[in-house]
Amino acid sequence: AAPQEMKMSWNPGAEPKTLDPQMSNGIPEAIMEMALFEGITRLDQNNQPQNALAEDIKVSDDGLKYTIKLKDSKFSNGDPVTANDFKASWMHALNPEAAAEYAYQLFYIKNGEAYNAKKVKAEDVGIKVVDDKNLEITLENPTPYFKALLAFPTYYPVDEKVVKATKDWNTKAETFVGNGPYKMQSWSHNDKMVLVKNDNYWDIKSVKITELTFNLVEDAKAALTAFEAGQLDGTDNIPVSDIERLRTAGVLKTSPYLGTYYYRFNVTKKPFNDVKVRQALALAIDRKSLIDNVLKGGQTPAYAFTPGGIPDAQAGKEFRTVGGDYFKEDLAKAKQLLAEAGYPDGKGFPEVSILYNTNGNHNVLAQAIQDMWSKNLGIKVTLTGQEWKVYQQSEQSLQYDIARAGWIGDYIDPMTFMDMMVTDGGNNQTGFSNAAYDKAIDIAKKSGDPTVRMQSMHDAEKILMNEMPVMPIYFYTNNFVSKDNVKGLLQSPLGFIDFKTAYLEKK
Amino acid sequence: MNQEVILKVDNLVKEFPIASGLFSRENKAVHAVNGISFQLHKGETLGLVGESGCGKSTAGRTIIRLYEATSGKVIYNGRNIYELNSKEMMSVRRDIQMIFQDPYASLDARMTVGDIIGEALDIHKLATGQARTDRIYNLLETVGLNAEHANRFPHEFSGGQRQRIGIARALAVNPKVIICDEPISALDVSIQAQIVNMLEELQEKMGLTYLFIAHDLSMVKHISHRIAVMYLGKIVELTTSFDLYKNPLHPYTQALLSAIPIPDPEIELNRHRIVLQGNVPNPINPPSGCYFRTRCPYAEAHCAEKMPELRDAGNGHLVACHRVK
Amino acid sequence: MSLPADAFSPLKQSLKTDVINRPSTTLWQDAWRRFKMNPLAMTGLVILVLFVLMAIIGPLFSKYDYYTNDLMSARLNPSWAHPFGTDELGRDILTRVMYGTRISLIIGFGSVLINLTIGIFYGGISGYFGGRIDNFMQRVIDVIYSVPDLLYVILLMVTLGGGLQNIFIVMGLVNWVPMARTIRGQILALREQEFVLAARALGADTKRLLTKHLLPNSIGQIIVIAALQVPSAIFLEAFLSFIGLGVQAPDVSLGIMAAEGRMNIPSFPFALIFPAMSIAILMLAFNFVGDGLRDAFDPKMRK
Amino acid sequence: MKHLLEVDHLSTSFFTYAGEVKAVSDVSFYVDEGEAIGIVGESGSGKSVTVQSVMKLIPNPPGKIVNGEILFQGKDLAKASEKEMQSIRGKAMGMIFQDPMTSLNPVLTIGMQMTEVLKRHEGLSNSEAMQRAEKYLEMVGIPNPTARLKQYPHEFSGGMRQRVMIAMALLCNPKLLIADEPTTALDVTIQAQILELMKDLKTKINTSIILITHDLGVVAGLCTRIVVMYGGRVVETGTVYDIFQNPKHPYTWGLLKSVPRLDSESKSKLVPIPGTPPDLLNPPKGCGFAARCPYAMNVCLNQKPEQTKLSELHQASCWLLHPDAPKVEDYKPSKGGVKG
Amino acid sequence: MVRYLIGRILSAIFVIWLVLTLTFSLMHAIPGGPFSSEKVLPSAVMANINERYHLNDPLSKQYFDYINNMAHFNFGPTFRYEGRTVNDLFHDGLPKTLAVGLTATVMALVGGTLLGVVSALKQNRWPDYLATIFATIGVSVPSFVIATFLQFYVGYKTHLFPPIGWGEPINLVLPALALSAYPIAQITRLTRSSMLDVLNQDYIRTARAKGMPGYVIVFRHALRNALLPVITFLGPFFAYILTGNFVVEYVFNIPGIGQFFVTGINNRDYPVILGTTVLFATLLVLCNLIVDIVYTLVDPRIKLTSKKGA
Ligand SMILES: Nc1ncnc2c1ncn2[C@@H]1O[C@H](COP(=O)(O)OP(=O)(O)OP(=O)(O)O)[C@@H](O)[C@H]1O
Ligand SMILES: Nc1ncnc2c1ncn2[C@@H]1O[C@H](COP(=O)(O)OP(=O)(O)OP(=O)(O)O)[C@@H](O)[C@H]1O
Ligand SMILES: [Mg+2]
Ligand SMILES: [Mg+2]
Repeated sequence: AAPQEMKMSWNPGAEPKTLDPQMSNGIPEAIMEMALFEGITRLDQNNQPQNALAEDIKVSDDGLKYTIKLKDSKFSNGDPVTANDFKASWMHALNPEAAAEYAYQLFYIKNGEAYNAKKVKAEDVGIKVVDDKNLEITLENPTPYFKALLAFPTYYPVDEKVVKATKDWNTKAETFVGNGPYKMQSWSHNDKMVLVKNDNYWDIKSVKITELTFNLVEDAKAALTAFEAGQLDGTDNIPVSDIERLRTAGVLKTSPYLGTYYYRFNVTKKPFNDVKVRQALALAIDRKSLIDNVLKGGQTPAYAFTPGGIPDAQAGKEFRTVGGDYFKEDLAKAKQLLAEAGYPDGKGFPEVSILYNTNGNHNVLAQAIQDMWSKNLGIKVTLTGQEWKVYQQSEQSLQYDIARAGWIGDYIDPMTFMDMMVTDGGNNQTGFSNAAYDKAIDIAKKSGDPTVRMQSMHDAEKILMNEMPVMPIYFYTNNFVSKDNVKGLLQSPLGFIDFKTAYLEKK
Repeated sequence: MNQEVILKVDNLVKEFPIASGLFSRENKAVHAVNGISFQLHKGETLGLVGESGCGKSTAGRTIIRLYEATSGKVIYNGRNIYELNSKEMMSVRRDIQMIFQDPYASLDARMTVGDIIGEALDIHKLATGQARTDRIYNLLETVGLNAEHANRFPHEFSGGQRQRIGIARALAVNPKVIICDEPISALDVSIQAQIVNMLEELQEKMGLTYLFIAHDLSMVKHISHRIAVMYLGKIVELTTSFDLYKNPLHPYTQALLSAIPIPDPEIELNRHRIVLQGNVPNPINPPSGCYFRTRCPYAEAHCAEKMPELRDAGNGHLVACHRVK
Repeated sequence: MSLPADAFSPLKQSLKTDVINRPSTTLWQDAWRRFKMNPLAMTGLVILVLFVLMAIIGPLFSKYDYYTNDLMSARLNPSWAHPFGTDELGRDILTRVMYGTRISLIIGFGSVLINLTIGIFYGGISGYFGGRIDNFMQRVIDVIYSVPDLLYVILLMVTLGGGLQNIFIVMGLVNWVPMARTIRGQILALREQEFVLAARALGADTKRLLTKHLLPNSIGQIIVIAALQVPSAIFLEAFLSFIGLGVQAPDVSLGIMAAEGRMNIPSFPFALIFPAMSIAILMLAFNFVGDGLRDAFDPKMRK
Repeated sequence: MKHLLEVDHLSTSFFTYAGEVKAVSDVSFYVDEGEAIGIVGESGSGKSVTVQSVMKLIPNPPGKIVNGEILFQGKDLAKASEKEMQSIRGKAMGMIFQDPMTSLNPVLTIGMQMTEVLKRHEGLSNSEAMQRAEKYLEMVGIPNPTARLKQYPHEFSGGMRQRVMIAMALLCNPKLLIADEPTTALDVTIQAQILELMKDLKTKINTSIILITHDLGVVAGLCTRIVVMYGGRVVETGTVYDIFQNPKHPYTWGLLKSVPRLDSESKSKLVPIPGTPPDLLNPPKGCGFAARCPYAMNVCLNQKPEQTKLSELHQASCWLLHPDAPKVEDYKPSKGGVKG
Repeated sequence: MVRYLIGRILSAIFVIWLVLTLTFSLMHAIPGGPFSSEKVLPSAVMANINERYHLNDPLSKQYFDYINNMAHFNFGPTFRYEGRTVNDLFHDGLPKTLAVGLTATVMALVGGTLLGVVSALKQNRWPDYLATIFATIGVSVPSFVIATFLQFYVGYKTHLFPPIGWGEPINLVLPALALSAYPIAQITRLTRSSMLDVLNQDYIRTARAKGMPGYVIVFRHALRNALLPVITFLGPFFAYILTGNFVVEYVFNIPGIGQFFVTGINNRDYPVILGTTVLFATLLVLCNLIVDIVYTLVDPRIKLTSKKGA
């Protein structure tokens, strides 16, 4: 037997859609890919990008050009990782024929979007292979968080040789090739995936686990039961109903999560075309009580749109704390606003409905909020549950009054939240349109100056919270359980877990 | 006996197609009734005997058009009943009624006896209200039951009583002809006589004409004026009951007569039986030529070739056999 | 042995043997009598009646309603105030179970009503007309039979969306097949029965045959099937709830409570146990009653 | 002489929800070796229950032999255990039933159903059993028995199935063959075949037979003695000549007068027995037939008539036979024609 | 026989075609598309996806393309799992589903029959009541409740069986138990009532009159006849095992195909929806055919002919 066997099992979620880093976009996928691949950078425990495959990254002054020098490193099959592998991978993601959903993660690169939309040719995309070890990337706009993006699955390299030689190389353990801390040993679809230490990994000395098993469990309940039965070392997919119990038992672990749970108002429809109504409703719920009594997941009440955990321009400051809360719950004020809007004590308030999707337990929160509005404002709202995809369609076509929504950041920058609500933005879905807001976002996007960027985004958030097309409810937390001896996991606020340095503590 | 013909059956054929599957092309049929002809005289009882499955019930049911005939005619009142429309048929239905074999299945278990009998009155709009009630009571008494039975349900009655209810139902429309489809087969011997006697009395009183279907030759002989013997959908012999017993011409009739046990030990001991071998052939593909030849003790080669016609063998004694000259 | 003097004089009056001594009973009474003899069936019936009562008037006696939250008293264990405890929103589980029973029963009866209508219509036509029409209609049923109906339930539910009336519709659409089959079989068999022939010989028309003879005589079987389909509808709704397609909040059915309660097993089992037990008892009752009815209406058992 | 079977005061009841159905009360009769007796009576008179009691085949519950002895070869079967009965049934006693269509197991071959008897009771090997079964099938007139043994009941016609049943009942050469209306379900021509067969067998193998029927004609040809049952009781018993030519019970009279005779020349009216049989749930206090009897007397209503011994073999239970009773002569045996 | 089989296969193809068409139309009537997600994709990305999966073809073309592929046993790509095909999913999942299904089938058939026989033989005595109650519980508790209970109270609490997982025979126990609860109950009830029925038949009396001992009567004479109605139930039974698998596979995380239909619909994964429906329908048709053949083996009276009794 190997001298130091260290086996760990984890449930990151259901069977991944794919482990082709360019083609995937989910969090469970990202967790698995982080173990199997390595990007130019890798996030450290402070979520700061550190050079990984990069020997060195140079950024031009205007923030548009990135010159990257690569380390010598190998894929798990022994092939060297070259600049060309990077380019080929990224171009694959952008290739319209590949139809990658997450192609937009690469739209920061010059002409990425245009190429994907078949407006320009492949050569026009701002990726240049200087030689095997050097890569030059030109961006569309200055993007201060681009280094962090480089740590993203979409930016991982895949072995071009393998891709060319083996169709569907990424669906079977036998043909799967990565360059991460672990390599795939077996993959029983919908069941489990066994990873072992990758001997070809450049930083193999940091890797301690010899065998990492990802159990692919769809049902969070089942996964938790398995964990509690000792079948798993951990799972990060906790049913809401168990959170309190686990917390009481001291098993639950919590980490920040870059996500906001909020309600959308359909501002194109009466009564929500009246900002006072929107404000009144937002002021009339008790977020703390919801969290303490209903959700019990240690979430933070949200009085702004962007969650905490994102650095502001000034070092050591957080965007959230700089921005502060934009409103306060205030029943009297809510009532007053409602009266001003023409519905004193809720009289004459039209019958409206909260739309939510029926998977998950959004209905519980909706029922609680329904009850609060009824008690506090005297307005009756009904509930409409819809199947996930139907719900999405209703939202996107504005066929709702109030709709639940949640947003998880794609990267650690306020922009991932703030640009959502621009006029006609795909994820706006409220009908909200505000010129000042649009302008502020535009400034932030174009500017390379962190201070300007951040200020504009603060401005935008202020407008947003004033206009209240969306009513923030809480900021997510990431809950997970793991055995006590599980150490060294890196939790990202984006929901990712990095197993590279994980280990089991000997007792 | 009155020789007025009240009902004439002319070459009646009834086949039941065998349901074929989605992809099969064959068209088989059960030849249940194979061209029978006879006449019913007013006021007489014509017995129809034959073994199980020979098509007696089918014949009876086709005659009152419960089944549509495959071919042939039934002439009543000078008209072929198969050509009547449903309205004209209604008046025929008042004149020709039927009594059934199974005293359990022939009465609707969900209806009271009164309603069962009254249904005939309702359908033909013969009586309503008090008149209807009176008529029902009257009919019940006619068949030897009493008025208080009207509110009871069939399952509370014994077989014989039920059969009487069935008779009352048939009588309700004042029919002229009644087709009795084995009305006594399901009953006990001691009860059979009750029903037979009643049928005879009713015939006398009301001048009814019966087509009396049975497989029990002794009872048929007792009640019928004339008897038709059926074999595999065909009439093989038809004559007066006395003549049939005295002088059976068809080998099948002879066998049938000799098969019937007689409740007398002396006779039974000395009796010589003609025991037929085998069973009635399958009516889906009856044998060629004479249908009876497969069991006939006298069968000869030519019997397989030609089907014998029903001919008069003298004195109106009709028989279908090549041997009878 | 001494005998009275007139022992051997003939009876004055012949005795009537045709009088019926036993009291008159309709088939319903007869069935009911047999039903009563069946302890399981009677238990089922009693439970059923209790459940129906509880569903109808139970909520009136409760000082809680099924939707108002009381977040301060969420997830309480059973106590005098809340015999079944409270759920995660502080609502009284007993009240919700009663209300959920109501909805579940409505779903059960409602969808049976629908499939009864379709079934009678379809089975009636198929059985009555027979022949080619019947052949074709049976083929259609064969096809429907070879499709796992759950698949269609889900597809239809997603297409139509949740909600009570859609559940009715979908279950009616799916469950009518056994009903139609039974009715067809009954009518096919009854059609050749002599009492029907007798009615036809009397000139009864189709309408009369169907309404006076064929359907009334099938009613026993129809009731039996219906009694067994009510629970299967309730069951199906529970399954739909499990995959998130059942009735929608704030409406509550036993199925949805069980499906949501499932998530609570380790931390708060009451949220599963009470609704699940209610379903089970209700089903048990329905099945007992259904079986009892089947026996009670079984002509073989008749005497 | 010892009787082969002697049934003494047998009473069998069914305990149903409605109460005790006294299907058979106080029935006594006997069968001697090599003798054929007939039991006649209308439906529900307890014929089947009587012989099923003898075989101990009464479904229990609800049925139960409440009283009496059933002495078979000197052994009281009423007290025999189920195990003992199993070794008697099919071996010393064979039974055939009314409906040949349902009496054979539809999913087992005829061979299987026949040989299992032999294997069980005589411990024969399969091939020996098959040989014996073949022989018996041949004996009951089934051609090509080797092939037939491999067939299933549905491939046989009704008459042939009844032959199979007979062969099966005779396989172990039983002392007693009980035939419960073996021809009722059959057509006349087939009935004649079976009756001829039984007659034939009776002379060939010396088996005692109990033949149950409601058709008096059937027993006339086959049996030496007749037991007439009514309402669960034996009302008259005697030789065939006693019963047909000198019957003493009004019920026997009625039975004889209510059936037309094929051989009667005159068309005399039938004399039905009015009314319906007694309800065995609440049997009448007196004579069960009193209510339907044209000669009923006061005593008949209140007291059960005792058995009167008219001759060594002829007995009847009727108050009319009481010395004080009026003399009634009702039935005159009609001599029919000679033909037939 | 051959003729009969050909007839059955032809009608099966017809049935499957009908099922396919019906599913196809229903499926496209559902709101929401396969690639809609909470985060709205840029229109260019969406257009690329639609093109790649031919989702912008006219429906009629998609339909005929699909039929054409089906005819070549190609169920198409799954939209959900990039790079894999529906055939892959079936290839991986079907054996597992069948393993659970077959185990449950055996448990249900053996258990149900035995319980039914015992309960019929001991009619209205305590074994009967026990079996009846057991059977009724099986049809009274929703399968997801049973599965959850088994997983939690039997698997987790007692540590006797692993709550989830796949690969070891022991992993089959709880899922098969959960899956068979309902059919066991049904079969018990069916066997009981048909056994009672059969025990009253004339041929049982004949067997008794032949002196056959009780066990011979029960097992040789009664059981085979009593199983006939059970065999007729096998059609719906297999349908249940197939579709009922969803709950069990979901709860016990079994990598079978049972869950694909539901997840297929949730994801609007059209090829998966069609593929599973067609597969299930085919399996069901096949099972029904087998049932009919088995029927003829058990009941010699039934002959396989192209016409089927009503
Ligand atoms: N509705 C039907 N469909 C198909 N075949 C039928 C139908 N009715 C009767 N037959 C067939 O027609 C033949 C004659 O049947 P029918 O009932 O007329 O005979 P029967 O002489 O009345 O016999 P039984 O004495 O048994 O009443 C039989 O072979 C029977 O199977
Ligand atoms: N299992 C039973 N339960 C209740 N009563 C029964 C049962 N079996 C028979 N009986 C009753 O016992 C009485 C005698 O029945 P039995 O079968 O002996 O009559 P039978 O003379 O053989 O009549 P048949 O000629 O109809 O065969 C009938 O009144 C019947 O109702
Ligand atoms: Mg007939
Ligand atoms: Mg009998």
